[in-house]
Amino acid sequence: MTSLVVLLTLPLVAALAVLALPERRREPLGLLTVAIGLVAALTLAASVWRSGPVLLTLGGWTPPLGIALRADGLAVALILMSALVMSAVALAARFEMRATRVGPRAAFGFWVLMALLWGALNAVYVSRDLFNLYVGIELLSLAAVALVALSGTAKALAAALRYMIFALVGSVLYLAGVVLTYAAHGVLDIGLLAARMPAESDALALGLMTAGLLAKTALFPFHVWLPTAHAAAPAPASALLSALVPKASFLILIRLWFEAMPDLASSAAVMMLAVLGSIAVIWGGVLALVQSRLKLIVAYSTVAQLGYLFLIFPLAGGGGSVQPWSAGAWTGAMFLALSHGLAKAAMFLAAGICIAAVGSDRLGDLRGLVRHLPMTVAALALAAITLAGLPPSGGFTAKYLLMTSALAAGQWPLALVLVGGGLLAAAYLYRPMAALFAREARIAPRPVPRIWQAVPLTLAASAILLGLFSATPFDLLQIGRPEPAEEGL
Amino acid sequence: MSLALDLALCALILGVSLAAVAGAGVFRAVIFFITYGLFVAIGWARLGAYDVALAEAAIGAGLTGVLLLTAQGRLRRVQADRTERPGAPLPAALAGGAVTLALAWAWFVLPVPEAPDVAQALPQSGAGNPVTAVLLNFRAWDTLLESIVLLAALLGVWMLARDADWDAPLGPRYHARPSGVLAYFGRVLPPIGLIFGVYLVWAGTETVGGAFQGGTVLAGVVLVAMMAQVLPPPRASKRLLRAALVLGPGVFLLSGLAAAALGGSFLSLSAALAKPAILIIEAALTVSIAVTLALLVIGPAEAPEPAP
Amino acid sequence: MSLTVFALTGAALVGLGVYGLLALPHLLRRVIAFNLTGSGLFLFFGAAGARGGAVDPVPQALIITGIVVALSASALAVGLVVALARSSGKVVLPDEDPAP
Amino acid sequence: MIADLATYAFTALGLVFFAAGTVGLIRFPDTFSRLHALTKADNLGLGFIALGIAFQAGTLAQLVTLALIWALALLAAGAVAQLVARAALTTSQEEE
Amino acid sequence: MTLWLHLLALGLLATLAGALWRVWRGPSQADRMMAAQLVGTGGVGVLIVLAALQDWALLVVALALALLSALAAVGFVKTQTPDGAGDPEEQSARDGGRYAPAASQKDAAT
Repeated sequence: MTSLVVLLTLPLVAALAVLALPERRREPLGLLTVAIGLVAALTLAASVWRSGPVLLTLGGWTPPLGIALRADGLAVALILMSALVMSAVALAARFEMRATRVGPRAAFGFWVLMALLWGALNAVYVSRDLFNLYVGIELLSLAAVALVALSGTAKALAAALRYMIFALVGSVLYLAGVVLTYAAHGVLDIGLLAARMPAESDALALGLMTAGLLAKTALFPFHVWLPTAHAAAPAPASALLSALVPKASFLILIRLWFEAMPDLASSAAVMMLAVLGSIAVIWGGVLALVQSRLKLIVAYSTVAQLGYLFLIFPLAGGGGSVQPWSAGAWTGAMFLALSHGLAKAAMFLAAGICIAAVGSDRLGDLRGLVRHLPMTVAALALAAITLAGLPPSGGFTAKYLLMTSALAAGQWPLALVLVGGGLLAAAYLYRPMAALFAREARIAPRPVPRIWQAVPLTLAASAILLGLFSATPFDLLQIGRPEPAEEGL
Repeated sequence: MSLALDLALCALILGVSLAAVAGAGVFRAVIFFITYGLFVAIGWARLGAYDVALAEAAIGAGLTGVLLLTAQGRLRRVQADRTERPGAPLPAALAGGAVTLALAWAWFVLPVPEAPDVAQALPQSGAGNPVTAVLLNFRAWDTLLESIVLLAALLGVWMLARDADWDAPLGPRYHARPSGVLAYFGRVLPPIGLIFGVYLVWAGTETVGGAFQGGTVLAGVVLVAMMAQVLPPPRASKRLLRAALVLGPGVFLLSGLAAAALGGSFLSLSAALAKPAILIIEAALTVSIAVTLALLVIGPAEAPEPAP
Repeated sequence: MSLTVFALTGAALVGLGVYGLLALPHLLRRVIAFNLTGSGLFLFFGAAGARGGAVDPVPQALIITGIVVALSASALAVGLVVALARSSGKVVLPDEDPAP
Repeated sequence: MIADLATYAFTALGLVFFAAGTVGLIRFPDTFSRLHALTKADNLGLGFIALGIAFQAGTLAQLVTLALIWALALLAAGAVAQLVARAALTTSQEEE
Repeated sequence: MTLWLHLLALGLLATLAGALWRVWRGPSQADRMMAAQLVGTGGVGVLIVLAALQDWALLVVALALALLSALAAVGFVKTQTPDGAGDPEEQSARDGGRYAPAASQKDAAT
């Protein structure tokens, strides 16, 4: 429980401290914060592993009056993944800022916004209160929009504004659902909602909340803001935005559909989500295929990868009915969220290294970089293996689980999407790889410190390790898993 | 009779909002939005939600209005391209209409649920005003995060400064004739506002008022003082300013952590200490909210414009 | 009856705001539309919270939190609009262009 | 009873002033005469309404608050009218 | 009395609707701003009436509104000056030319 409180408050305290303390304390403070956060995340994971979900009623007031938090296996897995990504980003940001000579404005802003983003993520992962989740994702969205605008170019500002508009529409729709839920039931707690008397307006409330969260998760057709926004941010910020931010709103969707109102998941509704996800997989992949800049390819790949996550809805809970394959699909999607987070952060950090080395991320300018930056290229290659779902990566485990459950469920179109998405990913990731491994180099790169290069490599390697040692995370994800998917194993 | 009043009020609210959305010209839209905030505040008064009426009067009719007005002035000054591309009216109208119809339908089928029993827990909360008890005690985590949201927005606004301007004072360089009406107004209003803001916080634990309302009123008079050149624009790097920004969330966080360290739950307030604790937290929050809101409206650091 | 009037007004405001948020090209007007949506939603919520005879304080507290959050978002959005106008001279978003 | 009568009389007077101000605002031909009509009317209108309502007030605090509201409105309206009039004088007003 | 207060509030709202017509028509920005100011004052009046009708606590809301009603107008006159930060009185006091007073020159020098 102590570690949970630490994880909730540490990033916020760090943000306040960076604001209040003089500049020279900033970097040591940032690194100390991520170190403590990593330790706290491991402690919390160990505690959940040993003795089940950790509960916390804030202020000692139980719902419906107060707000309850609950760290289950899924929340803890995301917390741990976020702490890893945050640590990597903090390390890489130090080098990045020196290499790109970031001014005092952006350097200051980055540390504060990163801490705020982290605080928001941890708050969302464990919250059980629909309105508290609203405040959490608002904090997340504002920090994320500010990170997109950090570079200050007209392009970045336009991208940030487009993101902002989608975020505003999303928060209004989500809030409308929350309002209807409270107006009908007088409770906001997810656990209490699961035990509610169903009301006629519940389907509308769930629909509004879902629509809002889809806009924030950038599911097709709400994806248009994502690629430009993620590509416009500085590379460490892009890593946070792509790897972590969409996972928060996706997690709320999971909480709503599987825990708060599982009885409302009609087969048509869950199929709709899966169809949108499938289109996102294909469309994001096709658009990634035609990009000529590394960061845009990686950003469009996020659109595609987020699409996979939505296959969970028909496979793991359609109509609230429990099927033998539910557990596999559920765990598979969560594995995908985790391994995508690690691999995508690695890719953006590696892209940042490439930009620092050759001053551009155009594929043509990256030619032959493998000889100068072997570690970075290795990181990109390992991350690509995960994203394409090739063995032995975490992405492979995820897709394997999803595939077997899709076939068991007789949903062969979804299985086709999984195969097609994998092929597309292999195709769009082949192009940067081909450029990086080219024989001739176009630009003589500047040297990049090896420690910096080791950061994305570590992240990408951990995405592979997630596949090699999948038993432990697999079991961790089962702790406190919502009922409908539980009995199928 | 009472219904006629509410009908007239709602007709005005709808008319004004329609004018703000559909009327040509941004300035007109902004002015209609300012009057909109006022009518909605009256609406909250009619609904018996006095704390919300106060918040809406201070924020909706006051701060948001001046935020939009100054922004509109800035846009005109940089002579931004005003060509208005047609949007996507039909799909947008369909979406808007669908949302309205859905909510209207929901209103008639919503059951009346049993609300959480605030009254029963109120004696242990340390506040006589149930809204304050919910904000500062029962749902303190929301309020803490909300004060951080304000800070995140301010950080985001600060990041919009140009790199060369980062060390410059925040916002435009407001000036006024030292003996003029504006300067006089800027000197007379702040003391009254200060007393009223402090009163709102003090009284807010028992009756209408609270940290957010008090902070907003204070932010309003700070803005008037800055525009009247009574208060100089601060630099973002100023230590005192930074301290004022983190004071509220900091005190809130530390008191929550102290409760956890002393064996309670995170953010818990023991019934004996709750009243003074809420007052201290609210006082600290008010300072931070006032400064944050005023600086949000003032905008990012700007080098002074060269004299024309 | 009065509550119904306020609730329906709120519902209409939400729809009007959603329309404005999607259809109006001028970015400052979109911010205004967002604020209309938010406050319409709160009006609906407030009316719903007043149905049980006594006014439920929880919606009031949530609404105050929501108003402050909406103001924060508006301030950042307005700042972005002004910054975009300063650096590109535009008050509308550049065309959607997903192609490379 | 007398207090009620005073309330009726003063508030009615206040309403008349508000109405007059609005009529002036609508009917007068140019910006400056509109400004002129308006500031007088709404200050007096609010003053009479506050005065009328004061006869219903029960405590001293309410009376003081009513007086303060009127004083603040007077101060704000006076300053604003002067400033807006000057602004209208010194800038070429574009139609918008 | 209750009936009269209701009528009074209704009457005030009706005059405010008239003022809104001027906000719509303009034609100058100053016209719209001043009409909005009248709406603000009228709104304070409505709240005072509602205070007597419903709950005297509403006087606090009316006070907040009266205190902040000038905020928007002050912001407006700022935007009407040449540099967007001035005071209309400065310009009528000087014969055009320089608007930047001593304070902002000092700032520019530092």
